[in-house]
Amino acid sequence: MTDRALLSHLGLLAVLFAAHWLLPAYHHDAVAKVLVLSVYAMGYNIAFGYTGMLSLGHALFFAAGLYGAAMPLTLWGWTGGTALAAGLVAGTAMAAAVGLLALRTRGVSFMIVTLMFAQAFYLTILYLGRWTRGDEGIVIAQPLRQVAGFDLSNGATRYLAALLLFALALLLCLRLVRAPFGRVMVAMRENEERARMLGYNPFTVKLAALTLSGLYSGAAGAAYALMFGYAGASLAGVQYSILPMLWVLLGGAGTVAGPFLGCLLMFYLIDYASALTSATLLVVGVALVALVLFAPKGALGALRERLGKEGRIWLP
Amino acid sequence: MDFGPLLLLAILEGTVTAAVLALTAVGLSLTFGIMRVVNVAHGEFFMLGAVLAWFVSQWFPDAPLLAFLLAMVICPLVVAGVAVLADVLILKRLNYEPEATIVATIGLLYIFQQAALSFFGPNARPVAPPFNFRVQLPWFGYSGYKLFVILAAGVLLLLVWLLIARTKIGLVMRATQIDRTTARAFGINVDRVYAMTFGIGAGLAAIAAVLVVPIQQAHYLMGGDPLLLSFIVVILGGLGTLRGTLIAALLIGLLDGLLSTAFFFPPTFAKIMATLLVALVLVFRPEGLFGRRTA
Amino acid sequence: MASLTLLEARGLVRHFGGLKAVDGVDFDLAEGEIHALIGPNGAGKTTFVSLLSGRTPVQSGTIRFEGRDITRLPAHVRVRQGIAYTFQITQVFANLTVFDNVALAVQGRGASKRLARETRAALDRVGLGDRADDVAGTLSYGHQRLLEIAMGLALNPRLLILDEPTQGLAIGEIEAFKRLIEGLVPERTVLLIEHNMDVVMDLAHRITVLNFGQVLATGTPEAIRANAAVQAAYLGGQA
Amino acid sequence: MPPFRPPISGGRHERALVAMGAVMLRVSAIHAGYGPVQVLNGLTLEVSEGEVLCLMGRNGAGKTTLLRAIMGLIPLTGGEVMLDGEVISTLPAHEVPKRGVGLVPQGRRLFGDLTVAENLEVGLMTRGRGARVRDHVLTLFPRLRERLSQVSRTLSGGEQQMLAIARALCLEPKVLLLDEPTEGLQPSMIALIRDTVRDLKATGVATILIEQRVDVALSVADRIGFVSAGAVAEVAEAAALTATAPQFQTYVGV
Repeated sequence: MTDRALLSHLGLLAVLFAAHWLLPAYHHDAVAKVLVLSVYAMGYNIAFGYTGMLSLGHALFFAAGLYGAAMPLTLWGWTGGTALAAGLVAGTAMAAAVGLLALRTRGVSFMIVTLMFAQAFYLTILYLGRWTRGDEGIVIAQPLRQVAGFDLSNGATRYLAALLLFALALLLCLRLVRAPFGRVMVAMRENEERARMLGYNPFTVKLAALTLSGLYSGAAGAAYALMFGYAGASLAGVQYSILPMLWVLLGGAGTVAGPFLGCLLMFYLIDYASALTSATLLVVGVALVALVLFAPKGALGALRERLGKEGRIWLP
Repeated sequence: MDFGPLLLLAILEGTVTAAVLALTAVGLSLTFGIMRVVNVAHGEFFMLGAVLAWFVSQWFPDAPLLAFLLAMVICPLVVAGVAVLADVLILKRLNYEPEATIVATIGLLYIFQQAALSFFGPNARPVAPPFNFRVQLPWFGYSGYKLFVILAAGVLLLLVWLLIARTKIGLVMRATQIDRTTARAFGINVDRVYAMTFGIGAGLAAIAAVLVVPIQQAHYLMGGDPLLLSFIVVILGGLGTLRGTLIAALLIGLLDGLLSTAFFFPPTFAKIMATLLVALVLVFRPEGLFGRRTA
Repeated sequence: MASLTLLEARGLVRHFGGLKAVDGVDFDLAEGEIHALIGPNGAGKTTFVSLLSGRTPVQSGTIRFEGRDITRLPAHVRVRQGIAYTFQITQVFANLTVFDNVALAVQGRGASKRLARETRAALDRVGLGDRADDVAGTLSYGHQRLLEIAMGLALNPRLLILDEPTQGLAIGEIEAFKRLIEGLVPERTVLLIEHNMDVVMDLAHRITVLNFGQVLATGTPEAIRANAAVQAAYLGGQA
Repeated sequence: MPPFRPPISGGRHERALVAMGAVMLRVSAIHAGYGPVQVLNGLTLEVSEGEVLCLMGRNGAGKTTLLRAIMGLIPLTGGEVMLDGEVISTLPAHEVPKRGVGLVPQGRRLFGDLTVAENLEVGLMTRGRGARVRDHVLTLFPRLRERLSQVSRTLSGGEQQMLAIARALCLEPKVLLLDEPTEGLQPSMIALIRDTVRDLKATGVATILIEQRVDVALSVADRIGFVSAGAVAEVAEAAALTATAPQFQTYVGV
């Protein structure tokens, strides 16, 4: 039996690979950014879409990856590869640490606790401006942005590197959600008490999922620093916790490819709006309200539901 | 200044902060307590009140007292109206499902904020105080308007308390808070109670903002701090308990006054500590510092 | 019937405010028996099995399972040790397929290789084999109850606790249910809360009657039927 | 009990002419449930002025769901409910009690943080009743008068049940719905509740009582309806039943 879900997602990757040669320069750069941010959104989706943890503090994990890579690179002269790894570890560790505390709560309290932790981290970045350069941010010079001999400041290299990271994240996510552990994550989302009475410890399951979510977020943050050469406090603010939620809701929470789709749509929607008005974030607000009212399952979620049994096969 | 006068000044400033914060936070506490709605857009109701107060002040540039009195009536009413619309058109249709409501109010936050940016512009604008006199204390003169703010907030909070504890409307609200299904079975129109509660909560934030604009300028991004501080106050006070909310507002306000006036403590550091403290309170004492522990 | 004691509870207490839901209960479960728990509404039956399964913490008293003290163990650990609980109000994962619902129970035992086979076996046992790919929420009420039982069985428990399993089932479904339960013993032990006296009298080897949070009587169906105190608890009047 | 059953009265004026025995509440073939789960399957019953209809049946048979459906708290998917000649099943939930349906919910569901007086006040507000009704209700339950300022959560179980009934009586209901009022109570308290229901009968209230205890049912009911699988399977005159009647075995399982 052919693995239709794998096929559909490999198809998406093939299209993105072909786009490397087809896209004009502006869109080539834009899609590279979308790919990196989609990894962040996929991380958010693991926590929210699959496991049901509504976090408002994911910017903390993203920023941990961002600064975890940018600071060693600029302050301590680490190489690109080690800095990337450091960012990844920072995001993961931060998620595990926050999870140990925040997962003692649930629902609305969990949301507020994660928001508070992220806010504290954001303020810390401002407070330690001597090293983090606060609002102004760290600009990483081109010579530092090398990983394993590849120059990530180069547009073409950057696109392919972003696609590689995205492909790894996408396939890992696909594998995860179809594995037994993915089933347990969904069980936590659907009915925690029932899952507990099947012998699963909700705390450890959710902690594992949140840590994994942190790994994705940290990887995206670290990659962002190296590829786009910038780490600033605005990327740690509450808006960067809300954006991945929006992307996931738009593309379809609990679908593997949804976060990418949502991120892509939203990126171009804001891009388009900025030509019309300075109040570009109005788009974010309207999109959020419209989504919860009219399309709570998002694009791919709605599609999957329409397709019924076929939908569950093609779009896990 | 010597320590004594400095301390007095810090307490005065802190009480002004506490008074405004208490009004704002009580609004948030009402919506959470009665509707179980976490209103992330609450700070924007505050901001809308402030921005509207500026518009009102422009109608009567030479009569700040008249403009102030008018704003005290118009702003909370308009903002409450906006809130009631938001409740009926959005929140009610979501069945007040917690996660959807949070996402929707985040959306509202951006909509209100960006609307203000479009109509009001990106600059901060001052509003003239309704009167200018200084009360001469032994060591320094102090703004009479700020003292008035404390008094006005106190009176308004007393009115809120009377409404909730002593009137039939309050009884209906409390019954709905405890058990909305049973409330319905006794003829209470829960939808109307919810719309009214959301309106009152938003109106309180707006009225706090009208009081504050002569001290602090109106700006389209000014909703963030009151939201965060109200959250802190409501959580520390125990979610949905009015008395706890008041105590916590006083505590946070005074602390803020002391930290920013009397001691040379970096305010960012104080904010970090306060934020972490609140997160830990929620983790280890979810019923708040002054809330009742329920079985 | 086996005479070894599988589970032993001593002096269990659980009060909610002023309500004495479980008030000093001693209880023994013999290995391989079908034991029914009956009593008027509000007698504390669900609270009592919640104490056994760990869903509700015990205020005082001890519970021993297979000789080990499990009083303080969290619920999910008790499930792993062989105490399965099925819910009174059907709580299947409504948005997952029937297969996934049962697979969740199977895979928790670490049976990764035989996951699909064991899942289908559990489904076949309750007669839901041909519904494996359906979304659980679309099943009829009776089928959801069966799915709930399949999930309990798939945990491969020593002790299966069923909370009002026949509630809402049609007459024909109840007959099938009885045959299913009879086939479980003596390899497993079954404790069921049940209001349908026909089911209780047909199935149970022993019956315990709770009233006001206390044990009113324990014995064979015949003995319980003849017990005056039990009659009084149900029919009212003075005992 | 009432041998004479006139046809349903058309309106207020007619009702004044018809004495005891007019049908007060008629439930016609209603279907209702929660989401995809159908609980009530064409349930039909009627209860007349001054009559006590007792409903018995196993857990899950649909008794509580029936009361929720009458109160408009869950939507009907079929059938209708008529109170005193008016269709009430199309009204919003909060309008139903205003027409005169008082509910004593299962588990009492008092407004626990409110005082006894405030709980009664909520009941009085439903139909705009005042001091006269309050006084009458407190005369029925003198224990509550002594505890008016006490927070209701702190009352004993029996007192809470009294308050739940008193709160419903503050509506001066035409129809009173009681959902297992004797659950978890001591015999003396059960006797008190039984007497209260009997007294109310004399005032012309139509009562639907859900009850698990056969003796209580037999001692207060005029008719007993046996509920099974979401419908009334059988209705019997209480006087014609004894505690050992086969219906109890079949439908209730004792």
